[in-house]
Amino acid sequence: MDLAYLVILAPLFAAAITALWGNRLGRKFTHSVTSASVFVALVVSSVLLYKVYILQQAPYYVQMFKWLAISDAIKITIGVHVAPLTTLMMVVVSAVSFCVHIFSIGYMEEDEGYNRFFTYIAFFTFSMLTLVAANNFLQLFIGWEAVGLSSYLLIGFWYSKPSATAASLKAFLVNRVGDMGLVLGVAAIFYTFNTFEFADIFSQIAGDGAQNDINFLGFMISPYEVIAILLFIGAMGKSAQFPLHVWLPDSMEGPTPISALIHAATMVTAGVFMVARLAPVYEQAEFARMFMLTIGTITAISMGFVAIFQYDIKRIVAYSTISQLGYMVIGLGASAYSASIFHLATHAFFKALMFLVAGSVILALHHKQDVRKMGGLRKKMPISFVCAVFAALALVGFPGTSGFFSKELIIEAVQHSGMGEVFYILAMFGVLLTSIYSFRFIFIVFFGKPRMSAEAYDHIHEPAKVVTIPLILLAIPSFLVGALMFNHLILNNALGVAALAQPDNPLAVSISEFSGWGDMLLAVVHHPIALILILVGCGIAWFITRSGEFAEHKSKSVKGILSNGYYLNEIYAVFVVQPVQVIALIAHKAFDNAFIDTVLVNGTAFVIEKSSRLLKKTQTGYVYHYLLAMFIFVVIFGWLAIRSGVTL
Amino acid sequence: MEREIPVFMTLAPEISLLASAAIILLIDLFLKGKQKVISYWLSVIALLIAMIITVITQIAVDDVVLSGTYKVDIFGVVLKTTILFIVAGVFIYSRTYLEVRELLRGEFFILAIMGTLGMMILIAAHSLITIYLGIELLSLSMYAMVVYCREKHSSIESGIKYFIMGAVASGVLLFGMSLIYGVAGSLNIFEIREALLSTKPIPLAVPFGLVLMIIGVAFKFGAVPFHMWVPDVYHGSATVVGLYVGTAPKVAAFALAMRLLVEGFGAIHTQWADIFIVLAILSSVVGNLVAITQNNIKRMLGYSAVAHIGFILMGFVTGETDVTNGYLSSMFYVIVYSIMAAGAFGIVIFLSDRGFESGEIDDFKGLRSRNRWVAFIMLLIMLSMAGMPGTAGFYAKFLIIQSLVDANMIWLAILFVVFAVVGAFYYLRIIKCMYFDNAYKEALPDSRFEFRILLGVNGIVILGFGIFPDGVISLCKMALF
Amino acid sequence: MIENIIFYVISAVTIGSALTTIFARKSVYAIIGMVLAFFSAATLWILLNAEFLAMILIVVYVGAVMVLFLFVVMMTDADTVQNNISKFFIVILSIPTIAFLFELILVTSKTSFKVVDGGGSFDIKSIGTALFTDYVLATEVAAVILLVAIIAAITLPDIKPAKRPEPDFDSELANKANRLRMVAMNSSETEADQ
Amino acid sequence: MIELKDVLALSSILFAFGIAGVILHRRNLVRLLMCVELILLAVNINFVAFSNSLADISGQIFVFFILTIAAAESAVGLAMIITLYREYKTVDLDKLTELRE
Amino acid sequence: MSQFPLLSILIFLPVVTGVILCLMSEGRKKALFSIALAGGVLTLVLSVYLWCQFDTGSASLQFIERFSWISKLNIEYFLGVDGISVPLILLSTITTIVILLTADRTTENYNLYLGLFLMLEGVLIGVFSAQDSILFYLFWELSLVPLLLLIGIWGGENRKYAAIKFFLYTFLGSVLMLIALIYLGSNSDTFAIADLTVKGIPQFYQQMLFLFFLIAFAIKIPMWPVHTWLPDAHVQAPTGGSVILAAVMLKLGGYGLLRFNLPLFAGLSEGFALFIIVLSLIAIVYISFVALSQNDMKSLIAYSSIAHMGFVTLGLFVIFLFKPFDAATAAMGVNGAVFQMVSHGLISAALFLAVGYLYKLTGTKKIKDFGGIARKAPVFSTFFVFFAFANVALPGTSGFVGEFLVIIASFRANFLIALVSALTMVLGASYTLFMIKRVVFGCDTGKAVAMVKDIGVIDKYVYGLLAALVLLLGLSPSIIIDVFQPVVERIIKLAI
Repeated sequence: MDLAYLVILAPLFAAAITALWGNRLGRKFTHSVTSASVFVALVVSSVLLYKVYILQQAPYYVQMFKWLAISDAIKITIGVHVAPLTTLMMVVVSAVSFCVHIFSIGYMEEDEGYNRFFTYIAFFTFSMLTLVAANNFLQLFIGWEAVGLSSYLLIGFWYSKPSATAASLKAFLVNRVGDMGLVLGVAAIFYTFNTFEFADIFSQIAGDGAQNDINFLGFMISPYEVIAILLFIGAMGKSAQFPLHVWLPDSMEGPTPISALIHAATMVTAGVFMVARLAPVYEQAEFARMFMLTIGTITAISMGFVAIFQYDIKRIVAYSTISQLGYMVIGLGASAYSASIFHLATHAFFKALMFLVAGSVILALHHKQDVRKMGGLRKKMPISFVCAVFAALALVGFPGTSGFFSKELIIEAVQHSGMGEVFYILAMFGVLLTSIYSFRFIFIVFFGKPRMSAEAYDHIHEPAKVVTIPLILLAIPSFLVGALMFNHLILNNALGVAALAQPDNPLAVSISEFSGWGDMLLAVVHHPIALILILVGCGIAWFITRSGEFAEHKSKSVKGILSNGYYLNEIYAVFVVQPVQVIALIAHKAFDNAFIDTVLVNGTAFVIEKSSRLLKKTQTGYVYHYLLAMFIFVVIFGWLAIRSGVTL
Repeated sequence: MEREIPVFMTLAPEISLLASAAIILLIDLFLKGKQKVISYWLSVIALLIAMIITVITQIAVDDVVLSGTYKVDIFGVVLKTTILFIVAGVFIYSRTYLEVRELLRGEFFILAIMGTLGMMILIAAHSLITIYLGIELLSLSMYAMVVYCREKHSSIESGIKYFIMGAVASGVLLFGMSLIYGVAGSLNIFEIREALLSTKPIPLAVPFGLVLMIIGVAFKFGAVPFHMWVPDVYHGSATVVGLYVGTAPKVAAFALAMRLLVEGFGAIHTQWADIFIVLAILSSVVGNLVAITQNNIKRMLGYSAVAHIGFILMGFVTGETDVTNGYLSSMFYVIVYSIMAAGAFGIVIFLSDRGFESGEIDDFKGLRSRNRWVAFIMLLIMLSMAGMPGTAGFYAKFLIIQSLVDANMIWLAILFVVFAVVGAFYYLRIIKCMYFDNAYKEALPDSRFEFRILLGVNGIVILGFGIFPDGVISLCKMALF
Repeated sequence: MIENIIFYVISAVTIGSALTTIFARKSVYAIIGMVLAFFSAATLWILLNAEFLAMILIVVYVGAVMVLFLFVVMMTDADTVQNNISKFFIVILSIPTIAFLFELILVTSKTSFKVVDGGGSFDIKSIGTALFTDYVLATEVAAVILLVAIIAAITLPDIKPAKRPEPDFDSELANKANRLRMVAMNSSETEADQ
Repeated sequence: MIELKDVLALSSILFAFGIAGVILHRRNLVRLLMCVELILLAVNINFVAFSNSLADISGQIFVFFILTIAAAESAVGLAMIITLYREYKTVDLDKLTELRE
Repeated sequence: MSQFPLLSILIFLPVVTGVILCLMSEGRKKALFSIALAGGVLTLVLSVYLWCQFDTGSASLQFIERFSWISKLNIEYFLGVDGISVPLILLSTITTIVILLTADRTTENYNLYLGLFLMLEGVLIGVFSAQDSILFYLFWELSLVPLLLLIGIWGGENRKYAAIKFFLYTFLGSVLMLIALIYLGSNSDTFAIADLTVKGIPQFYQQMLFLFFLIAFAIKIPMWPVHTWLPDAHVQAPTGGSVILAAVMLKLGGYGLLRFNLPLFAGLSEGFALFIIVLSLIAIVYISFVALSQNDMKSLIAYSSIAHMGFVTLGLFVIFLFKPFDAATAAMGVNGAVFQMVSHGLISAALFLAVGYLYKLTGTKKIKDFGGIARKAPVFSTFFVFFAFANVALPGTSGFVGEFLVIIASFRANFLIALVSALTMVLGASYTLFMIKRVVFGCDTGKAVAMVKDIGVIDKYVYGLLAALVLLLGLSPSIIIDVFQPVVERIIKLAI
C-alpha cells in the first residue's frame, strides 16, 4: 500500500463522512475533518514530490482498481501517477485548498450551509487531485467532470439566489461545451493510439510518428492536430479561454473562498495542466499551437481591457484571472509548457491571495462588493492591504516577485517562438493592461477617501485570525516561490518536459543564457520594457482613480462595451440560447406534437375512424340495399369464376 | 380402428336429441309458470346425453352411411361435441335472462335443439340434399328464435331481415348446387369429387356453381359482403339469441365449408381460393373498421365476428399443402372463437340479466368495481379476441398466420395482423370501460350458481387453451386426417 | 317437335307470369301471376318426365302456399304499401340483373352437361322407394323442419310482445332518459379523435 | 325433345328475375316473399331438367325436398309477417330501419 | 446443469404472489404489503443467487430448462440465461422491490396495484430468460397487459388515451415481429432462438424480417420517430408504472435487437446500420431539444429516456460502420450499449421515483409549480440532484460509462457521428439541469412548494440503494461488463 493513495482518498473520505454525518457531528467536526484531510494530502503530496524530485526516483504509478477491461485489449484503471508534474500540481492544489479551508472557517462562519460547504470543498479537492493524478484519459476525465460538478455546486451554493443558480448552470453548461471537445479528443486519441494511457501514447509518438489521418468532416487531417485541437477545446472551457470564458465572471456568485480556490487557483488551470501533461502530443501539432497562441493572446488582451472597467471587486479579479489564464495558454502555444506550469503555480498562490483579500474586504464590508462603495481601507485593514499589494505586485510581474519570473518567461518564450512578432508585442501590451487593472484595484479599494457612510467606515475592522492567517500563508509563497521554482522547474527541467530538452525550444532558447534566478532578475536592467510598462500602468491607474468618482458607463460607449465584457453574454443569448429555445419549441410543438403525434399517429387513428364511419354508412337499414350489394357481388364473383373457368 | 355398427346406431346422437326434443315438447305442454324450468333442465340434459352418445357411438367410426348422405367420422364427433357443449352453455347462460322476461318456455329450447340438430346434420352431411336440409333446419330455427324472443321491435326487424337475406342466399346456394348436380350427375359429395377428377377440362358450370355455393357458405359465415345480417341479428335480437346465433352456427358453417368445399372440391382448391381471399380481406377490413365506432356491445361483437370470420376464411385460402394445413388453423380458430363469443355474450347477458336490455358499451363502465370476477373474465375474453398470447385467441391467430407464412403469403399475413391491431382497439375500449372508467351504477347482483360456474369454466378454457393448446390442436389434427 | 313448341309457349307464359308477379300493381294480381307461373312450370315438368313433382307443385304450392299468401295479403293490407320505384333505381338494378343473366346464359350454354338419351322417367313408386330408403334421413329431417315451421308459425304471432321487466332498483339509476344522456356524452368520437 | 340448354335458359331468366324482384320489392314484404318463391321455382326447374337429362332420380328427390322446405319457409315467413303486422301495423320494409348505423 | 428450476421459480413466484394479492380483499393493507414484499424480496434474493451462481466467463446459456411444450407447433418451454439476461433480470427484481417499497398505501385497489407489479415482474423475467422465440413473444406481449391496466386504472387525467396508445403502438410492432418469428421458425424447423437461421430465405424477405424485428424493437426502445407513445405513457402512468416502464420495459427493445437482429442477420445489419444510426442521432439531438421545452417533469424525463436510449441503438449499430473492423472498439460500442441499458434503468427509475414523490405530495408535476425545494427537503433534493447528474452522465455515475464507450466507439466509424452524439453532453445537461435549477434551487416561488416535505426512512433507503448502485456501476463498471462481455463478443462475431 503506497502512501499515494492517501492523496486522493483522504479528501474523499472526509467529504463522504461530512456528507453523511456532518450535520449530526457539528461544525467543528466538519471543518476539522476536512481541513485535516487536505493537510494530509498536502503532506503526502509534498513527500511524493520530495521523493520523485529531490530523491530522483523514477515516476511510478499506483493502481487503485481496475475500472474497466474490454476484450483484453483495453484496460482502464484508476490510480495515482507519481511524477514531478503531477506531484507539483498536487502540492499546489492541496496547499491552496488548505489555506482556503482555514480561511473559510472564518468566512463562512455565519452561513447556515457551513457543513455543506466544507463537504463540497473537500470533494472538490478530491476531484482536482484525481484529475491531476491521472495517468490515463479516463481518470482525467472523471476528475475533470467532478471538478465541474463541485464548481457547479459551489457557485450555486446559495441556491436561493436566482443569480447564483443561473451562474452555476451557465458555468456547467459552458464547461460542457468544452468537455464535448475533450471527449471527442479522447475518442480521437483512442482511434489513433488504441489506448487511453498517457505513457502508451507518448511511447507510440516517440516510436512511430506516422499515424493515419482522420477524416475530420471531410478533410483528412493529421491525427495530432485533430487530437490537439479537440483537447484544447476542452481546455478552453475549463480554463476559461475566449470565447468560452463567459462563465467565469458569473461564477463569482459563489462564496469568495470558492472563487479563490476553484476559479483562480486550481480548477481553471486544469486545462493548462492537461495540455502541459500532453506536451508530446502538442509538440506534433503545430497548427494547434498556433491556435492556442492566438486564443491565449486574444483572451489575455481582451479580458485585460475588460478588467479595467469593472466595479465589482470580485469581477475585477475574475477578469484578471481570465487574462492570466490567457498568458498560460500563450505559454503553451509557444511550447513553453514548463513556463505555463510555472505561471500556473505562482498564479495559484497570488491569485488565491488576491481573492482572499477581496474576500476579507467583502467580509469586512458585510458582503458588499461594489468598489465604488469602498476606498481608504488601508488604514482599517492593514494586513489585507499589505497582502493585496503583494498580490498585485506578483500579478503585474514586478521584478523579484514570483509573477515576474513566470510571466517574463512566457513573454520571452513567445519572442523566441517564431510565431510572429505581433504576439510578442501583444503579450507585452498585456503587461501594461495587467498593471493598470491591478493598481486600479489597489487604489480604488485601499486608497482615496472612503465612499461609504462614516458610521459604516468606523465599524470596519480586520477580520478574525482564521481569515488573516491564510492571507499571510499565501502571501509568502506569492512573493518568494518564484525564484525557487525558476531554478528547479525551468533550469533543472524538474517536470521532465521533453520539449524543453530540445535546443530549439523557445523556452530553452530564452533561458539559455541564465544560470540562476539572479541572472533573470538582472536581465531586467538590460530589458526594462516590462518594468517601464508596469510603472506606466501604475500611473495610468492612479490617473483614472484619482477623482474618486465613478460614473456608470454608458452602455453603447467603448467603456460600456468593455465593462460588459463585449456584450458576449447578450450575443450568446441572441445567437445561441434563443435559437436553441426556438428550435426546442419547434421540435416539440411543431414536429413532435403536431406532425408526428397529431398528423401521423392520431392522423392514422383519425383516418381509421373516418373510414369506419364511412364504411358504417353501408349498413343503411334498408334490406334492398343489402340485397343489391349481395347481388352485385354475386355478379362480380360469378364473373371472376367464369374468367378463371374459361382459361381452364 | 374402424368398426361395423348398425346404421341405426350411427344416427344415435341425432335420434336421441330429436326424441328428447319431442319429449320436452310434450312435457312442456303440461308445465305452468315456474315449472317451465323443468324444460330448461331437460334440455340441458338432453344436450349432454346427445354429447355422450356422440362420443360413445361415433368415436372410432369412419363411415359413410345411408346411401352416402351421411358421414360419421372423428371430424364430426369433435365438432358435434363442441356444438352440443356450446349450446348447453348457451342454455345455462340464458336461464335467468329468459326467466325474468317470462320467455323461459319450451318453445325456445325446442327451437334451439332443432337448430342444434340442424347443425349436427350439417356436420355429418355428405350429400347436397342433407347439407341443404341441415342448413334450412338450422336457419328456420334461428329465424324463429330471433323473432320469438322479442322484447323490442328490433327483434322482429332483425328476424325479418335475416329471413329475407337468408332465403335469397339459400336460393343462390341451391342454384349453385343444381349446376353442380348437372355437371357431376350426383348429389353425393364423394361422387361429385370423383366426377370432377374424371372430367377434364372442368366445365364452366363448375366454377360458377361453386361460386354460387360459396356465396351461400359465406352468408352462413357472415363474411363480407354477405355479412349485413350479422350486426342486425346480434344487435336486434334478444341477447340470448345473439349468443346462440353467434357461437355454434359458426362451427356449423365451418363444417359446411369443409364438407361442401373441401371434401367436394378440394381438387380444384386454387379455383375458389381467390374468392376466399377477397372474402377474407373484405371481412377483416370491414369488420375491424366498422366495429371501432360501435356504441352497442352486441353490434360491436357482430362486427368483431365478421372480422374473426376473415381470419377463419384465411385458413381455407391456404388450404392443405405439404407444409401447412390451413383447415386445421381454421378449425382451431372457429372452435376457440365460438367459445370466446359465448363468454362475451354470457357477460352481456349477465349485465342485462335482471333488468333492462343492456347493450351499450357504456354499460360496462366500472365493471371492475361492480363485479371484479366478471370484469376479469371479460378482460380475458377481450384479450383473447385481440390475440394476446397466453389466451386461446393467440394460438388461433398464430396458426392462421403460420399457414399464411408457410404458404408464402406474407403480404396477406401483414395485412391481417395490421387489421388485428386495428381490431385490438375496440377490445381495448371494452377493457377501458371496465377498468379505467368510473362506475355509475351499483354493484351487480350475483347470478345463478350454474351461470357463475360456467362463466368460470369459460374463462379457464380460454386461458387453458391459451397455455396448453396442444390437446385441441391434436384433436383438430385427428379430426382432419 | 310439338314438345318444343309447347315448351316455348310454356316458357313464354312462365316468364310473362313471372313478370306479372314482379310488376303487378296489386298483390292479388301478383298471386294470380304466381299461380300461373306454377301451373306452367308444372306443365314443363310433365314434359320433363316429372309428373309426380308437377302434381305436388300444384297441390302444395297452388293449393296451399298461394292460398296462404292470399290470406296474408288480405290480413295485412299489403297493398297499402306502395312501391314508389324510381326509374333510376330500375336502371341501376337492371345492370346487375342483365349482367347476371348474361353470365347464367353464358355458363349454361357453354357447359356441355351430360345428357342420357331418352331421359329418365320415374314413377311415384320409385320416388317413394328412394325417399324411404336412400333418402330416409332427408325425409326425417324434412319432417323435423316442418315441425319447426309449425312451432314457429304457431308461436310467433301468438306470443304477446314480452312485457318489459320491472326495472329494479339498480336499473332505476339508468333508465332510458338517463342512458340517452350517457350516449350523448359517448366517448367513441372523442376517443377515436385522440 | 326439349333442349336442356333452353330449359336452363328459362330457369336462368326466372332466377335473375327473382333476385331482381326481391330487390325491387323493397317495401312490400309479401311481394318480396313471392319473388323468393320464383327463385326457388327456377332452382326446381333446373333440378328437374337435370334429373331428366341425367336420368337420375336424386334431382327429383331434391326438388321434392325443396318444395317441402319452401313451403315451410313460406309458413315461417308469413308468420313473421303477421307478427310484424301486429306490432307495427304495417308490412313496409322501409319502416324497419331501427337497426342501422 | 442444475436440476433446480431457478428460472421458472423466478418467473412464477412473483406471478403467483401477484395472483394471490389480486384474490385478496383490499382492506388489510398491511398484510397485502407484507405478502407483496415477501414475494418481491424472495424473488430478489433468488435473482441475486442467480447472479452469484452465474458463470461469468462463459458466453453460453446457463440454468437451462427445456421441455417440449406445444409439441404440435414445435414450441418449447425453453428457459435459460446468458450474460445479457442476468443483469436485466436483476434490474427487474430491484426495480420491483423499489416500486413495492415506495407504493402509496392510500392507493385505491392497493392489492391489485401491488399484484400487477409482481406479475409484471415475473413476465419481464420471463422475457429475459425465454429462449424459445414463441415463449419470448408470449412474455413480450403479456408484459403489455399489466402495464396497460396500471396506466389505465391509476394513471393521471389523460390516462385512458395514454394507456390505449401505449398498447396499440407496441402491439402493432409486436404483431409484425410475430410474423417474422413464425417465418423464421418455419424456416429453421424450430423456435429455439439460438437455432433460428435465415439460411435459404431470399434476400428481400430477409430484409423484411429484419425490418419487422426492427419495428417491434424500435417502438419499444423507443426510437425516433415511433417514440410518441412514451411521453404520454410516462406522464399519465402512476409512479410505479413509470418506473418499471423506464427501467425495464424500454430495455426489452435493446434486448430484442441483441437477441434477434444482430446475431441472426449477419451482413444485413450493415445495410440498415446507417439508417438506424441516423435515427439514433436524431433521437439523441432532436429529442433533447424537445426535452428542453417540456414543462412537465415526467415528460421531460421521458424524452430524456428516449435520448438516452438513442445511445443503445447507436452503440449496437455503429460497429457496422467501422472500416476496417476493429473487434476491441466494436466490443466497446456494444458493451457500452448494453451497459447504457442497465444504467438508464437505474437512473430513470430513480428520477421517476423522485418526480412521483413530488407528485404524491403536491399533486402536480409541472416545473413551474416548484422552486427551492432544497430548503424544505434537503435529503430528497440531494438525491434528486444526484440522479439528475447521473442522467447528465457525469463520470463516476453509471450514466457516464455507456455514453462514453459509445461515443468512443462511434469515433471509429465517423467523426461526425461522434460529434453529434457528443452533443448530448451539452444538451442532456441543459434540460436536466434546467429542471433541477427551477425545481430544486431558487426561492420558494412555486405554489406547490409549501406542500413538499422531506422523504421518510423507507424512501431514504430506497433512494440510497439506487444511488449506491448508480455509483457502484459508475465507479466499477467491470462488475457487470464482465458478465455480458463474452456474450457481446459472441454476438459481434455472429453479426459481422
